[in-house]
Amino acid sequence: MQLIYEKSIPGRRGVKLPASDVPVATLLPAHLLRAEAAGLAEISELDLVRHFTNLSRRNFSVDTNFYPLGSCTMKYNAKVLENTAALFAPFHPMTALLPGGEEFCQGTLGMLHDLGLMLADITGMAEVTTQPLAGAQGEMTGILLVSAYHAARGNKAKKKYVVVPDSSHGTNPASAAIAGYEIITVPTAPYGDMDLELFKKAMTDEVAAVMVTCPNTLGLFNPHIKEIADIAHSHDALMYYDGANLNAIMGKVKPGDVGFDVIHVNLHKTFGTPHGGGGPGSGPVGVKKALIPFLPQPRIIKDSRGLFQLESKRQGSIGRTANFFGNFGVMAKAYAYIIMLGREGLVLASEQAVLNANYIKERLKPYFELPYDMTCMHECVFSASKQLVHGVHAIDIAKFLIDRGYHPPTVYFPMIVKEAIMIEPTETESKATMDAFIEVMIEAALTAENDPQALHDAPLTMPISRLDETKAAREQNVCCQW
Amino acid sequence: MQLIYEKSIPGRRGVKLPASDVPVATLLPAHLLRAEAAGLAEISELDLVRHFTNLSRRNFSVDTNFYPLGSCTMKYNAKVLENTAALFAPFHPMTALLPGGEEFCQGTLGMLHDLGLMLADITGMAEVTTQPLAGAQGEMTGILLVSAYHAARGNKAKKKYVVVPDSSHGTNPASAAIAGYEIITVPTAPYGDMDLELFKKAMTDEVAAVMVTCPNTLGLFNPHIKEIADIAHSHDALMYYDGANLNAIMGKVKPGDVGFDVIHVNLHKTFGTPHGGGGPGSGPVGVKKALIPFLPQPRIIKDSRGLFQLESKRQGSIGRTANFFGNFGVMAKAYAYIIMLGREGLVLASEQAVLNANYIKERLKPYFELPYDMTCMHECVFSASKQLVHGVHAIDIAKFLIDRGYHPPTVYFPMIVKEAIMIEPTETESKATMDAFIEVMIEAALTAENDPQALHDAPLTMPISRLDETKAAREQNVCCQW
Amino acid sequence: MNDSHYCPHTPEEISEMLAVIGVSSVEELFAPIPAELRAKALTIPSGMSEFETFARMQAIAAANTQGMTNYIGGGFYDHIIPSVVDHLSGRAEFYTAYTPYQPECSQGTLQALFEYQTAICRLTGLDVSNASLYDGGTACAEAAMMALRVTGRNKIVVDASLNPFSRQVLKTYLFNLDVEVVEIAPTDGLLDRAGLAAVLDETVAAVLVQNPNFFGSIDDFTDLARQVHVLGGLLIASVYPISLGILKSPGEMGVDIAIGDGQSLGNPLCFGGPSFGFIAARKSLIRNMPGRIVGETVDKSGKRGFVLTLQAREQHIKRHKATSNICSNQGLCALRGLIFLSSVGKQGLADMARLNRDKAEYAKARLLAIPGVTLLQSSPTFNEFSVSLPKPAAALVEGMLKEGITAGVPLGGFYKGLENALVVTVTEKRTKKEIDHFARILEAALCN
Amino acid sequence: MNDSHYCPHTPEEISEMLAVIGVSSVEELFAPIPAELRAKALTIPSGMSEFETFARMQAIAAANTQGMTNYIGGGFYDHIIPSVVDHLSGRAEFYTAYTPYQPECSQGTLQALFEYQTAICRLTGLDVSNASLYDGGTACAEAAMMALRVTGRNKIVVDASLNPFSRQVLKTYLFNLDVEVVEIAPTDGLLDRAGLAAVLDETVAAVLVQNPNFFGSIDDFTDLARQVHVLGGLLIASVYPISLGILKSPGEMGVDIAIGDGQSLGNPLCFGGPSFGFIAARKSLIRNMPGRIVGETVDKSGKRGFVLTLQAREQHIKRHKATSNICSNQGLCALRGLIFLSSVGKQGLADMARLNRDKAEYAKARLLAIPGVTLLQSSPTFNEFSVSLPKPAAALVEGMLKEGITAGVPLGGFYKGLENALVVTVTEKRTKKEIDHFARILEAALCN
Ligand SMILES: Cc1ncc(COP(=O)(O)O)c(C=O)c1O
Ligand SMILES: Cc1ncc(COP(=O)(O)O)c(C=O)c1O
Repeated sequence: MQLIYEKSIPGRRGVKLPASDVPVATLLPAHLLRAEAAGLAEISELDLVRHFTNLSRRNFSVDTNFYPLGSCTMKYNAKVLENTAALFAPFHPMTALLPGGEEFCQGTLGMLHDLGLMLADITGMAEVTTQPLAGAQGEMTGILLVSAYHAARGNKAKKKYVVVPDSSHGTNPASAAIAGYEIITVPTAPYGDMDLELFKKAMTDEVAAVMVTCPNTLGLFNPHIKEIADIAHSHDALMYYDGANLNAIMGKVKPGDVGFDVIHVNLHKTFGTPHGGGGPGSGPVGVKKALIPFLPQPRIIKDSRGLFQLESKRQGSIGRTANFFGNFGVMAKAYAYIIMLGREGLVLASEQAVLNANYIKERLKPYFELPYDMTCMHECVFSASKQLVHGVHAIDIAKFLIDRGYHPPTVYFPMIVKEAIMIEPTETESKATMDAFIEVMIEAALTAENDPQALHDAPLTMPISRLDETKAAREQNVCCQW
Repeated sequence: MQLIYEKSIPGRRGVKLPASDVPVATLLPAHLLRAEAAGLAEISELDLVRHFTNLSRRNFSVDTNFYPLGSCTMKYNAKVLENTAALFAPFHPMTALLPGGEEFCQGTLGMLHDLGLMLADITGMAEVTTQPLAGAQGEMTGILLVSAYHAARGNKAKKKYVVVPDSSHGTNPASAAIAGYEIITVPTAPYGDMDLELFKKAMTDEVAAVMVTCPNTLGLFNPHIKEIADIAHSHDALMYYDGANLNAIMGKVKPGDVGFDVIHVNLHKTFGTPHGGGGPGSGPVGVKKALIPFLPQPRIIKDSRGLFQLESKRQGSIGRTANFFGNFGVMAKAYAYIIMLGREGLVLASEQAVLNANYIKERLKPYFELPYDMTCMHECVFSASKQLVHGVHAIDIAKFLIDRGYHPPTVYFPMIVKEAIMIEPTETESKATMDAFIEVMIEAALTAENDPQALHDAPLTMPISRLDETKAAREQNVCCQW
Repeated sequence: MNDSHYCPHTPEEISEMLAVIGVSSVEELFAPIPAELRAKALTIPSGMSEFETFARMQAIAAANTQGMTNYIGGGFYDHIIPSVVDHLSGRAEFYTAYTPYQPECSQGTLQALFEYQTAICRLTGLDVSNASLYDGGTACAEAAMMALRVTGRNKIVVDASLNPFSRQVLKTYLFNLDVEVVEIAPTDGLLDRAGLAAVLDETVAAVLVQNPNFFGSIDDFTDLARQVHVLGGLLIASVYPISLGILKSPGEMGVDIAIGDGQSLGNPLCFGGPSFGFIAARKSLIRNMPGRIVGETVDKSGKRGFVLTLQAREQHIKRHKATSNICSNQGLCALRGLIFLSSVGKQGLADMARLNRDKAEYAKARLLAIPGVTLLQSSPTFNEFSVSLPKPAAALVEGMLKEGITAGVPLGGFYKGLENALVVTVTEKRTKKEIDHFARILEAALCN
Repeated sequence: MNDSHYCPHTPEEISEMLAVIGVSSVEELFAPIPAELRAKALTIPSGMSEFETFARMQAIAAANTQGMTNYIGGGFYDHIIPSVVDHLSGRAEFYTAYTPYQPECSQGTLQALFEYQTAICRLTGLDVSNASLYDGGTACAEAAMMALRVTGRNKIVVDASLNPFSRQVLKTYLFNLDVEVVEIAPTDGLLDRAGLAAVLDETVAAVLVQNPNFFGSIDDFTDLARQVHVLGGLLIASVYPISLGILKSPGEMGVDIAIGDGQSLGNPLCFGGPSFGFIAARKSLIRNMPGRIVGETVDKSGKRGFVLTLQAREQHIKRHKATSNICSNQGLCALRGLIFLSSVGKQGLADMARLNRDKAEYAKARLLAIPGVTLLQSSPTFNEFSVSLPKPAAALVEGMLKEGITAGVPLGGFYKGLENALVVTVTEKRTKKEIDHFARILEAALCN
């Protein structure tokens, strides 16, 4: 398909602007002006609409295809939620920051405050900040809170390390690094979790925090998690919970009860807000009591009269992670999601997410290697090693699925599983959908034996076949030059 | 694709209803109850969303494809217009009909009143009723007004006929028939319009009305139109203007000035409201002064205080053509369209619609027979007779276009042109789009000579190939039986 | 600067095109229009930007009183609309397409309409449905004209407890065809069976009834169907689709043609439209059905597909001999109806119907507790019921409008002798709190 | 009855699935969670229908004061949003997709992001752009960290006339990396070049400036770029995209990294988000860019296609050595930005920028006509300008809130000594009528 710039015609106009009702201002001095107008598209509204409508049709998406992308929780995003954000479109965030401005923003401030309370309930934390803009930023915020906590207790210099399992998501070590820590990586044991003995060895008083996902990226719940927390605490290290997999355990276990001190949740995963082709997300962070003083500001508090106020000038706060109050529109959808499902609905969601993952796991086990063969939580991780014998890689199976109208599972993650195929169906998929997917997966396994080339050639039904990624990285054409 | 009923699972639920806050009423007597619940779909919301989203992707549409469907004026429907109807969603029409209710509906009543005034200006009529629900109903309404007019003057018995040219749209004679008239059809002359001499012969004092489209369905403006009107009037017959082709002449000529007494306009053609895959439309009817007393009720009038009132109890009115005020939501979009384009914008729209049609006509003339070779208005009509020599029909060219991503022009209409191909680009298409279309049309013409079979086999790129229409008509499976 | 809306051409392109056509100006293209016929300038104002346009439309909407609590129906009902309805009917491929004349590139619309026809058949208990008519009133007219064709007779008998607006539309459609329309005045808010029997004979093409009727009364027309059929006529019933979640279906009663307005199925009130009319009938009547009909068939390779079928009935083929003049119908509204019915679903529609009746029965009890308020009908009701008040209903309703309540539709305007009567509608949207408030306000209004 | 939201299984299906798994209850699947860790019940309330949910959300929105007339900016601006933006970004295939890891079935998102990167490059006059960052503040932090990596230095100099919130975010990101952040206090509402010269040396990784700055002053940093480059540092400029319709671009000034907040490009105010941050840089810096980057390539048959490229920079490959921790970004908001820019278009953005300045200059003149109101800066301004008032700005602004006007952002909270100063924003949305009213109210407020 042509680029929108290739469809442009010099002088063509898109949307019409309102006519001016004020005098034309005297020109700015030439040295402050750009030499020529920026080379934006020049296209009619119809051509623009056709361009983007047809572009959209070149995507797979939850609304058009089963999308069992492991670790991403691609659940159905209820349409009613999509309608909620628009209700808040007109509200300028700066209004709340003006002297006496809170009074004019009680609805929005109250919603953020109450969302924090509900997330604190679900995660077992004392207070939640809704400012972080995505999971990774939540992680960084959380680790900065940890460092502020240690600093306040005079241990800044002493605390040098953050411990992560080798199965952790890349953002965990990356976030800890930005927060100024060195990383200690602990291998995974045959039982599918951070090796307890190696973990004990790794732990010293120089460890500031232990970051884990539970269930982890293998979809497994760590039975030793409490012990791990105790060990960490015995070294004055704090426990960080990566909440990206919270969809497995809502109402079943509260990370706070298990001994976690800091947690982020991905509203765009567990709480039904769409992923937008790469965002926006939202990554609220919850903490235990001892960390409250360090939370980002402004903090939203409910005063004695029940009015919501901003507390901005607190000592000890790590500062700000976003210019305003975080991705409010995303949080409005998540807030609506939580009150709509309610306490029973959230538990049911986790139960059926786990049921679906185990169902797929059991049905595919005969055809694909299951490196960690045990009850999983919301997702299961296979390996294409059986297929590799025939020269077929996980990526080939992924492309075959595309031809059949399925978005592939996550492949090659977690890195500890060779040729990993990570399947997360989520609770919103029907049995019929999963059964059809399972049949196609089985067909892929058989094709790997009988006709590997067919898998190497896939996909054939898309507007393009497999792309030359090396050429892209080499030539670095990241901006249209013509 | 499976039918939604084939995806249903007994007991599955879709949307959740609010819980009841009142006692359960005592059961109705059994003989008033249905034996079993109606066999509607039982499907989850995600499966429902996927079903209809994927169904939508099996359509060509203006937003995805060039759609030069002659006589249908498939212009771009501005997105801002789509947002206007929702503003009026909560207003119950019955409110205005309650005693003193008008006072609570001044916005909506005023909009209908003002839309009538603007349409009266554009068409040169004295008053407009916005009640008719589509063009065809507008025609019927118009002819009923004609009959009421004749009846009021004691000529009910005498006036038996409605005269239409053989190029007229099928709804014209069909509407006149419902209105109780017999039809006299006048052939088209070589110069592309109703044969003047034959028309004169056909005219008697028993003719109640002459229904014409101008420009007609050949896209030609009848130079004798004034003379025709004079002749009709000399026989005390009224002139009916089928406004479906109004997009050619806005601000250029007002039917009222030409001698037309009654007119309908298709808001869903000329005034930028979408066609919805077959509706809803809106067909307001304008009349000259003498016909005002017969207009449908309630009539919306502006009283001395500038308040909008409903006049319901008028003698002589033909009654009602819709339960309430017509397709209000469609009219809101058309109203917005008119005020947005304004006087200059409407004229420009007609000018460029005519420019585009003539451009395509000139460029395709060398390749397709142009039965009436003269300056056209908003559309041009070719014949596939040159291609017929090679056994290629208009329908084959249509299917070839589908494979190239173009919705075909109207084919086999008007009936007076053998193998008709009726092209109406509209003003919203860019030259680039038309040029690409023209190239494909030329390719079709060449393929007709070189490889007719290729055209017979088309389309090959759609989810289905050509369908067996006889089987459909024979078996009459119009409802899913399983 | 070309500041036109949606007319994309640049001056350069326009000259190129003019050159190809061989004229020197766009104006030349209008030469075929005789000079003396050319229009004086339009008097409507100059245009504006889309932002100003939308602001203007918002101002118009704001000029209506907002937030009325509705206890009125009369053919249009204030029901919930699942969010999916707007999202899915808002897919551009649906709403910017035309009637599916080219089936290969219109399977989306065609399959949806086939599914719609199926939903209507299953809801009404009849065999065949078309792809929509304009609205409930015109559906009455089309059904009547259908009966006239089928029977070759020219008398229509109408129960006057059929919606008065629909009766007006019916008469407007028929007034020029020499057809006799006989109205039967209701008794006790129900069809007067004796009165009907008196006029029923073998000259009657069809009897038109409504269930629940304009008073809200529920009836069973099984007996009537038998009588009419004996005399070779057809029974036509107008029905309220939500009520069919629980009420006996036209098919079960032996009705020949069922019709109604589809607004309550996912279409907003929107000051009266667009909604859609539905029509379903016994299989034997299919060739006399008006409008579009989608049929199932197969493609060259035997794959299932859908097409517009039996087009020989229609105006674009049969012209003045067509079964109807309808061309554009209400396709998108019918699609909304299908999405609504599929979202609510089989059990859900029954639940929703029960919820409507429960709310209405609660309101009925609250109103009847008010001194001087009595029930107009003795028959059971669905979500509408009629009460007679100790004083004229018109003034009362007018007064309550100022309280932000549309208290009901006064019957006096439609039936003489019923000046004190009011038909009250209560949908699932009304909360107990609202209903209690309504009763209090009404009682207060009656006391002074 | 299974009244769960969006959990589709029927009891029958659940038992079938349990049988396949070989457990007798769903509860068994949670056995891996030690009993003693199991949660007590959640305390959040029970659920409700979507209709009740939406009503609740409407009530929350209604609890904010409606219809404020905005003269505030500070990073978020009240601009028009063409209708196409919502309609097209509202296509389900865009908003319900994930990051385009599988290019063959994600070309829609990938091509759109490539077009977005192109628009950002052309707007800023730089060579490369990524596919979005979180917001304007985090973009400052990412740009600073990028400069630290590129130069291997550890000092950042920041003009204090850069948005105070962005400066806070910058400090929060950097406070644990041993990096020195030096702030230069502005003079006359502009960067203090002398003050800057005093600290500028070859230990400085980057200088961060903003144009127009927080006071609304327009500057030309061409000279600064030269100075910084001589010392081997980088110049980072935060810019307001709408202003780039007319203002000299970062590229023309010699800026190395341009950043900013994209909210003004088609994203609603929405109480602060979601918007997006953009970052563009000279080609040589591409391997140090944070976040996703889309690149052009070809498929097996030589057909053009787009992929996520240079992923070796990213956390999912490089883990703690990544150029940034960002994973989910603000893709859909960036898409809105692209649609906005493509709809307004090349000439349109220039017109829009001029319109903003014209309105602001008109407002400036009206305000300066008020006795005691003077201009804070001598430099030209775009659509924001700073005035000093005869009395404290805070109390005045608070008072005007009650008039439904956000009169501007008091500078006292951010810069000591400026307690009487106010920065006023005027976008193209403000009408002459509104501005005149604003001036009258302000004058009145100052008089009492
Ligand atoms: C396990 C895990 N942790 C963290 C993240 C990062 O979250 P985000 O993409 O919202 O930054 C993800 C998202 O992919 C994840 O799957
Ligand atoms: C020339 C002409 N007249 C009348 C009509 C009927 O209008 P509608 O479809 O709105 O009933 C049409 C629509 O196709 C038409 O093209």
